[in-house]
Amino acid sequence: MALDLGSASRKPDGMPHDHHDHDHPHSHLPPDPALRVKALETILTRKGLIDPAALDEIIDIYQNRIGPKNGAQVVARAWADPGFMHALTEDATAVIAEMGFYGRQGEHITAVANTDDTHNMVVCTLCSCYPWPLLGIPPGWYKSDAYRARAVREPRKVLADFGVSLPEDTAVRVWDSTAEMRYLVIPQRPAGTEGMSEEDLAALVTRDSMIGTGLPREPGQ
Amino acid sequence: MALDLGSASRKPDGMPHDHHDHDHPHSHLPPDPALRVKALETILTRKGLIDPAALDEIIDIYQNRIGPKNGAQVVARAWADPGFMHALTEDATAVIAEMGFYGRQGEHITAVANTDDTHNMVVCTLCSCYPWPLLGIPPGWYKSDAYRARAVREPRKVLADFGVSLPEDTAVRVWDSTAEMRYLVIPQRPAGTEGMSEEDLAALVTRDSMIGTGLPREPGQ
Amino acid sequence: MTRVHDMGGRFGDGPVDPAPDEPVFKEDWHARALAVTLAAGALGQWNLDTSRHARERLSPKDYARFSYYEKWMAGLADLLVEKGVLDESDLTGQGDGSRHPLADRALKPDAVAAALAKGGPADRPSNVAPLFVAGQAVRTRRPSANALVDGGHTRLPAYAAGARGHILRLHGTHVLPDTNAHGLGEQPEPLYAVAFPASELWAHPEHPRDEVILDLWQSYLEPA
Amino acid sequence: MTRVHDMGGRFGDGPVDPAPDEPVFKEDWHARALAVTLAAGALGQWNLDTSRHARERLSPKDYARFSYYEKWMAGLADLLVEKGVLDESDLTGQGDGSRHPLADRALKPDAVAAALAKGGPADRPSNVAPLFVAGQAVRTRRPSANALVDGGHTRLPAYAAGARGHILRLHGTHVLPDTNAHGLGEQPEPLYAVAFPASELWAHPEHPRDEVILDLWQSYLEPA
Repeated sequence: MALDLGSASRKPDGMPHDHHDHDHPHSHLPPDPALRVKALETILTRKGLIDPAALDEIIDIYQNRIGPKNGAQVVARAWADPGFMHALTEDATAVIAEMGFYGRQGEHITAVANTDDTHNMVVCTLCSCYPWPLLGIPPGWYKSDAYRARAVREPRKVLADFGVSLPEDTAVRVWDSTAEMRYLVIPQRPAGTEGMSEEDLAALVTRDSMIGTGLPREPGQ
Repeated sequence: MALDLGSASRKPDGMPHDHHDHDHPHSHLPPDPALRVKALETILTRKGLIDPAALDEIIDIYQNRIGPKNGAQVVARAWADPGFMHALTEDATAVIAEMGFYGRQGEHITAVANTDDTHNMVVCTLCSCYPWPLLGIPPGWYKSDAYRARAVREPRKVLADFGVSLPEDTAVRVWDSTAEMRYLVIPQRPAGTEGMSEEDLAALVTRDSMIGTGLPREPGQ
Repeated sequence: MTRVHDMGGRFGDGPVDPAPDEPVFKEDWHARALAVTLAAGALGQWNLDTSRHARERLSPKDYARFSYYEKWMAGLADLLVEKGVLDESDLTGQGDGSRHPLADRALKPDAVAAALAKGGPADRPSNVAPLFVAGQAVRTRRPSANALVDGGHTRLPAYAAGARGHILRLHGTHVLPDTNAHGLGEQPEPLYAVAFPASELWAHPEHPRDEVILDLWQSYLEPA
Repeated sequence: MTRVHDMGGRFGDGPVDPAPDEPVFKEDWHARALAVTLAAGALGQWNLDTSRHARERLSPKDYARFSYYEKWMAGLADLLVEKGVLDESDLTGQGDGSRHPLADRALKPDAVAAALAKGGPADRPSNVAPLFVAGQAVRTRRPSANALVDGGHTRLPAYAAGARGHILRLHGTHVLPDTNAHGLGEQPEPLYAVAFPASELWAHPEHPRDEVILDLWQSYLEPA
């Protein structure tokens, strides 16, 4: 049986009361989402707790500097170099860090390679965990209730929403990101890409193909 | 293992598609609840499918004729007559029907009597099933998310919301009405009611005491 | 859980408001909503299990934001269209208002009291023999789900899926909601009251002797 | 389920919209919401598990109606008050605007890139020895719940509670969210990838060889 600290009578740090909507502190903020953010930013800025220029910097990083191009470089190298592919599936965190991709929401990475036998797909049913240093900020659909609810139960029907259909004898492995391990799907290398450079290969690697809801582009597509 | 009719590929009668909010037919009705009801009533009336006078009659019955006074008569008789109490706990449906209480949402009744040892409490976590012929239309709180969610897990905390506290050595039995059986709680007869008439006893029986979220009134209270 | 209506045991809902002086119908439209639903049900185009499922399969966002009778109204509108009684143009006010073929079945005022008093009992003769006796240990199936229809109606709450309890009593043989909600027949089978220790259902039960009793169909259960 | 965020396997949510041309931040306020949250987190008054729990314990109605970044904003406002960084008068605009004692810790623009690149690894040395080896059959605890704090944070989804799977690999020893979210320490313990056949989780699996893999802490598991 599980340890019980007598939680019914104590209130550990950070333990919530369960309140009605209107009892939560957030209900004091303006209801309009944009005004709500603005209000919070203003309050925190006035007190010196946040610096608007730091916010600009955070946004610039995730808007312009960190995104699926990072992950695509990893996949392209794995396609081009069997030794790298092997090292990647053994200890992705280390080899990806060597490529310079590491940081918040990407401290622990596992790479899972698709085969004819098995297709991999990544979700976070409990929130929206995602490998930020490799893929950037998760797209809206990844954070949607529909994806979180359905991906684990009916991955093929979800793939159909993306226009993807798998061969009948391909099994699906859905990775639910319940801890701090982040998953990168290595899609299968498209046919007709023999001899292509890593850079050209990387251009075929779509964001969705690294989540498992898409397939890479065909060359010339 | 359970029988499988191959549901993935067939669509039995009445099986839903799961749609976005806006794809449900109801989204064509006015958003305001009162206007929504009015619209539906008007459409159905114009086509002769419902008769507004029949609606008035339904409302009159549940507003004025069927309510907790019915259940209170049953409880009072059980308090006054040990033979009736015995018969009631053996086959409530039959003896309650003999008193004239039967009908929609009360076709199958089980009476559960509180003792010093055990307090009974009724909920329907999946919708809001309730013994209509005995207690009328369920109160708002019975239909609330908070009651449905919490009554099974923390009945004492819910009782505290009603100002009720139980002796420490009294166990709680929560009856979740998951089928067509409806439950009537027979509260303990209050002290100091010896020799009172059934009618006077019935006046002590509150609606909530027959759901298990309240206790009967004390005489003179 | 199968759907968002299956909320037993959920955290976060805040206090219950006993509102002791609340009238039977807090708003006039509550009364009309109840009456319209009952009168439309009397047309005989669906059963109680179907109408419960119609409310359950509102989108999670709608289910969460709608009040009780709003769920009833939305479920009713969806059912009326799904069963072909109305079409969507009727709901937008563009339908024709001529007499409906089902109008002969409309509930008349003088038939209301008798219809409500008659009710709709759910016990039926069945050739399914009871497998369990009072006192016997059973385990519920896991996950809680309709075994026949993916996402279909079922009455095993998720909080009790895979839980061990014991048979308290046999209620007789009752219509199976899992089939009846979907036009797959009444398929009556034994229905039991099953008692579960609170400690089997919750990580932090309030009292060592607390129990939760559920009414469960035989096909939801296996010997434990 | 413990809370409404635990939606894996739920029915009724409709199609996924792949929206292929959506920008990184669909609205300007999405970008600001993300940045405010990260910058406020840098004050060091809570950890990631605490902030996840702050979003999870929004009321079910709020959780259902709020968009993603609205949940972030609401969770952040609640945390700021709960941790005493702000008080409610600040949120209503009646607070004083003088420099805050924590202002020295404010994230500076030139420290942003390094802070994001540094991240916050969750692996820690632990004196809890691994009990399971790859290939071993395990069963998850049921119900899914925080064993220490009633209604507390946990990372075992309800859909996998009480399910039988097998150990795929050991990830090392990681901070336990169930304690870390509540100021009860990091209590690192072995974390495993555990594979479950889809048929163990769903009544109607799509394919006989489908699997769902979850990362689960040792205390969530027992030998099966």
